[in-house]
Amino acid sequence: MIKLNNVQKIYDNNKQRVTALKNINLEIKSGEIYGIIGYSGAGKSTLIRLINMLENPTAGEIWVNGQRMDRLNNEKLRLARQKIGMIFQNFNLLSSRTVRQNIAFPLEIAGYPKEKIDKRVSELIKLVGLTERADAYPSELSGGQKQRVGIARALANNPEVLLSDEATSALDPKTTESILNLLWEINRKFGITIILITHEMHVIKKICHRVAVIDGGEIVEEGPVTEVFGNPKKEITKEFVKQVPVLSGND
Amino acid sequence: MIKLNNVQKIYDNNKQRVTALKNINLEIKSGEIYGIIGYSGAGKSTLIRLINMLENPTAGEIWVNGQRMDRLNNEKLRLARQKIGMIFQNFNLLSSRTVRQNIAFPLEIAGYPKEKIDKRVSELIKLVGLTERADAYPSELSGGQKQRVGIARALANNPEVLLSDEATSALDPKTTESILNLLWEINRKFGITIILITHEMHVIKKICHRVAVIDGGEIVEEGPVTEVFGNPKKEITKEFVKQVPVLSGND
Amino acid sequence: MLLEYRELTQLLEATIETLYMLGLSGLLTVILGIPLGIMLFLTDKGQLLENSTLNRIIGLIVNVFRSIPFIILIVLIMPLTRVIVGTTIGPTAATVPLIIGATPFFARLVETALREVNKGVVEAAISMGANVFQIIWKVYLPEALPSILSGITVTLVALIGYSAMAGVVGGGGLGNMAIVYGYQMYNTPVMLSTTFVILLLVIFIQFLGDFLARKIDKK
Amino acid sequence: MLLEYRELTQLLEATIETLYMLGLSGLLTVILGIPLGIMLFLTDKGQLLENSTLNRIIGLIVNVFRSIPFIILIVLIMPLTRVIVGTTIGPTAATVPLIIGATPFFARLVETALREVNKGVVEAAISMGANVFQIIWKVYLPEALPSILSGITVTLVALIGYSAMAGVVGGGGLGNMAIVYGYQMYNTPVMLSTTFVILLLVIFIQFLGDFLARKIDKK
Amino acid sequence: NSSEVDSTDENQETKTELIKLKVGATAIPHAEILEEIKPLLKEQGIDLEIIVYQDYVQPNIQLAEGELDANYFQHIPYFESFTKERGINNLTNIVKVHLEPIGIYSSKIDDLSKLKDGAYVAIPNDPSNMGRSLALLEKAGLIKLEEGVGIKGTINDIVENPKNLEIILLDAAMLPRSLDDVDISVINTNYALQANLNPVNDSLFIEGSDSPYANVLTIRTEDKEKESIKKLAEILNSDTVKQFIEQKYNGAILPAF
Ligand SMILES: Nc1ncnc2c1ncn2[C@@H]1O[C@H](COP(=O)(O)OP(=O)(O)OP(=O)(O)O)[C@@H](O)[C@H]1O
Ligand SMILES: Nc1ncnc2c1ncn2[C@@H]1O[C@H](COP(=O)(O)OP(=O)(O)OP(=O)(O)O)[C@@H](O)[C@H]1O
Ligand SMILES: [Mg+2]
Ligand SMILES: [Mg+2]
Repeated sequence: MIKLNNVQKIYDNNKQRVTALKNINLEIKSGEIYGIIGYSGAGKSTLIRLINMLENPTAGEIWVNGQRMDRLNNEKLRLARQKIGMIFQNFNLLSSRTVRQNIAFPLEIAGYPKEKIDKRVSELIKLVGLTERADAYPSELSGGQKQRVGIARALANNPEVLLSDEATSALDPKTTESILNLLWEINRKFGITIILITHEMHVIKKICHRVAVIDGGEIVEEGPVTEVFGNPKKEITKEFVKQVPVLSGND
Repeated sequence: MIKLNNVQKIYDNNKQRVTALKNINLEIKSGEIYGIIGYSGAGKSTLIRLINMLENPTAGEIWVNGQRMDRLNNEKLRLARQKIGMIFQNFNLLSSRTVRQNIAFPLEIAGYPKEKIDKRVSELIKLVGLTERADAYPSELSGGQKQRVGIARALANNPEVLLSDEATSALDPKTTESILNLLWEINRKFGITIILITHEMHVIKKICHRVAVIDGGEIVEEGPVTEVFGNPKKEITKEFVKQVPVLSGND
Repeated sequence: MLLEYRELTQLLEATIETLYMLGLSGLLTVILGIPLGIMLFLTDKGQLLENSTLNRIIGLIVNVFRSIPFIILIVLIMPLTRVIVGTTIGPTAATVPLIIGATPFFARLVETALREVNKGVVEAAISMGANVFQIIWKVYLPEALPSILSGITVTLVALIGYSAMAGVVGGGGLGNMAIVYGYQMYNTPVMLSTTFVILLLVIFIQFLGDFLARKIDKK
Repeated sequence: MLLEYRELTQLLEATIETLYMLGLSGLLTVILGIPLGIMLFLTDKGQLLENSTLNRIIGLIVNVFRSIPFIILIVLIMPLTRVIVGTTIGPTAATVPLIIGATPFFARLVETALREVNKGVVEAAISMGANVFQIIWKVYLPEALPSILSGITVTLVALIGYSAMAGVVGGGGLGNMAIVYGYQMYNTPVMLSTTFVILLLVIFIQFLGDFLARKIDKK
Repeated sequence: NSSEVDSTDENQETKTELIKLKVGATAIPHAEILEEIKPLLKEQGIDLEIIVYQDYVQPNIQLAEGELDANYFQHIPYFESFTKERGINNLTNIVKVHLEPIGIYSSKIDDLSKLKDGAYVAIPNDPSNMGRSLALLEKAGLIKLEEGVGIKGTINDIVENPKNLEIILLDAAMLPRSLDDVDISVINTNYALQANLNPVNDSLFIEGSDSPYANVLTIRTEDKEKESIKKLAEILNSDTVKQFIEQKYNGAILPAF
């Protein structure tokens, strides 16, 4: 489904060259929930932004659904992107639109009729528990509420792939739990592929099939969660696993 | 040190009235690390924004360090604020300043001489592990890097009170750990009072002395962490404590 | 400040002429300036339709029309004016150079407004597979609307100023009345009263612009 | 497009006059317009120095000076010009009405630019106990700088346009040369060559403005 | 009193079909004079529309191109050089109406002989008045222009300037307003009058009645025989107009017929 071959990403702005990713090789199967962990600045966000081509790779190939993303023309890329939902680390909500209108946004873009949009939006608002704040603008929302709008928006158009960049970081445990359940359910029911960056190991534990550990722009360890977490090889992976005392018992 | 008497906060923007906080009574002692937990939208951010008067209370009294904050004149309020550091949920870094310059900002405001600023800033940059990115602008940073700049900035001027709104939400476990150690150390060494909003129960467990649980704009449970977590009374508290399987063993 | 009856009716007439010129040229300036500003912005380096040749061409055209002194502009585009309006004198004819003079100016303000739109929000739209038209229509314009509105206000006020020169082609209006009957004829009451009416107009436009911009701003 | 030698030296002289008027009035417009724009913005509802009376007074003053047709403005402020410059004629004297005409305009652009500054960043500065001066100097201005720079560019170009009218008080300059020697005397080479020099000037200003704005923009 | 005239106009308009004449003019005195004869023309079945210009180029161009039926704003030398320069050959001027002598004024000196070396001299900046003013300065013996430049003279044509006069070009209407800033100004009579200067008493030097600068009514040559144009010309040279000019302008503007 998703395949990265020898992908490299260098940010170069005169002053400083930052090699955010070097030689990434990755394969994610359709219907998988794939976790990505790593230290702050390791290159996780960059990696998932490459998948829908929000960043251009400096080198390498990016395949999604049999299409070479970095070679598509604008029109085809656009259509490919309509099938990829994304939850941004910093929400990126339209400040001029209410909660309801923000969630409606991808549906408008995909050209759904008004009634269908209304119905789907109401459904999603309920799902993320924002019924009471449906007509508020982003500037009037709490951090977690914004994040939930971002989640609802990413799911609105029933994407085939969901890229989630710390989607639950601003959420309390209970809301996190319900969002995870939601993702898990969608994954089971519709076979949606999910790529998930998180700092919460229990999230990986709870819903991911496989996990990759990124360090300094490289994938240093990768595999099924049970394997990687159960028998971490690299120092960094051990470091992460250590933070999940729940692991030993709860799985 | 910090005392809130019958504080109420209503957001009223024609369309909708939101009662974010109702009848809050709270006392935090000097040198305490005070945790605040609650569901998304419960009123946590609003509460700490009242303490340094970024929001005006609709009713009630706010005391910090013996001063009635909501009655201070501009000048006195300004001076009082210089002793209160704040880490924002969404960072609020100056986009026109580099990491280094952002951290120097509160020191410039407090009027420190240049050399002293430079020294302190370098110290802080090292402390939060951003030495390599010291001259990058916020738009070139990863989420967690921005958050670390926010943390360093809040600590720069050696505040007496630190208000922290989900300061580690975008950080990986290891970095979180090191930041928590940092806060804990500062608290021990300098007796700084810390108010901490977090969704990670292990953070509360690890460094907080007392904790308050907010639900629907009210404090529903409050007390020493061991008490509240060890013997939660309200349903919501139980809900939260449930998410910390580490608790039973690790404390 | 005493006006004769004749001067009063003249003032009324001039007010109507100004409102007419302002309305027509303002409307068309906005209609033409927004797409022009969008093109200026979007073809720039690093933007959606990056195209340095096109950007330079549009930029040059815009700059050319901003460079020509207004009176000379009136003269130079007379053939065009005649084709469009059928005549080169009168208030309607005066709107053609007004529009051509104000559009590039307004386009620059639109460009500046669009530059301030949060890049993350545009990225979100891109990630959803929005086409360029949708991104303009559903992201850039609504998000920049408060600034664009301020730009419209500034442009309308500038148009009132330009329209004072419309007298050159018999466009009439308040500014022309102030200059010809007030300044050239040394009639201070006329000079002050016309200026006063212009002031009322400016205050009204500014008030409306501010009101709408504030109402629309949800940031 | 052939100019006589005499016309060439005149063109050079006019260019120098324009540069002089533009430099002087541009500088002072920026120096005066920024604080005025800041005051307009900060005294507005919900802002740091909220003060509706002051806001209305400043707004009124700004609007008054934007309302007066430029030639009338020249006449009305003659006493002031004489006090400041010592005479009411010549290029230096012409800068006084240029400044007074352009400052309110620029102040509105500054106001718009400041309105776009991220509120959260201002809040951060407030929470650190910054005083109003520091917030202006260290937050509003640097954060709005790219937009303010665009505003300066637009204002300078507008000033070139206005300065064409400086001929009224013997200010000379390119615009005046284009009008008097080109348009009125029907000397097409003069008209085109002066317009061309103005165009070069506009392109240069725009290029510099864009370059700096882009360089400075770190968002 | 004009309001009364207006109201009777309206009554007539409903009765007879009026012939419309569009005449371009500058504000003073041309438009005023035309305004004065409007009712007279109406009696003759002509509806006069006066278009007031700030500018000296457009009235001729608009007339040549048929946007106007006549114009009344210029003197003969200007007309001639303008039409020659632009190759306009379908215009004629048919009647002289009035003469506005241009004069030298000062608020600093009372005699031209007291003019200091390097003194400031302000003259109008529009080409027609500029040339005329320079000619006047030459006539007053202050400067010398290149042979034969006539009305087309600009400051570039000054060949001798014994007193090193500093010539400053100002908008014609600005000249009286800036008298205090210069030593002498060359001011058109209309502006002098409006600024409460008396051309007869206050001028240091003024054009004589031999001035060639009579203001004329200009039309397209093909309309020469048109009834309405003839009537307009006739009335412009009538006693009514003569009296009006003499009374209203007090000798500063002279009838030229
Ligand atoms: N400016 C505002 N106008 C209107 N309502 C607001 C505004 N700011 C916050 N609110 C509302 O007040 C309530 C409390 O918000 P607050 O930001 O304090 O929540 P929180 O506990 O910090 O939540 P989170 O964990 O999601 O950050 C929310 O329902 C929010 O929508
Ligand atoms: N536009 C940019 N210009 C320069 N460097 C950048 C840019 N964007 C990101 N970087 C750098 O690239 C590296 C990887 O960034 P990335 O955002 O992928 O990290 P991350 O793994 O998502 O971190 P976090 O967990 O903190 O969000 C970081 O060092 C960051 O500073
Ligand atoms: Mg990231
Ligand atoms: Mg919050």
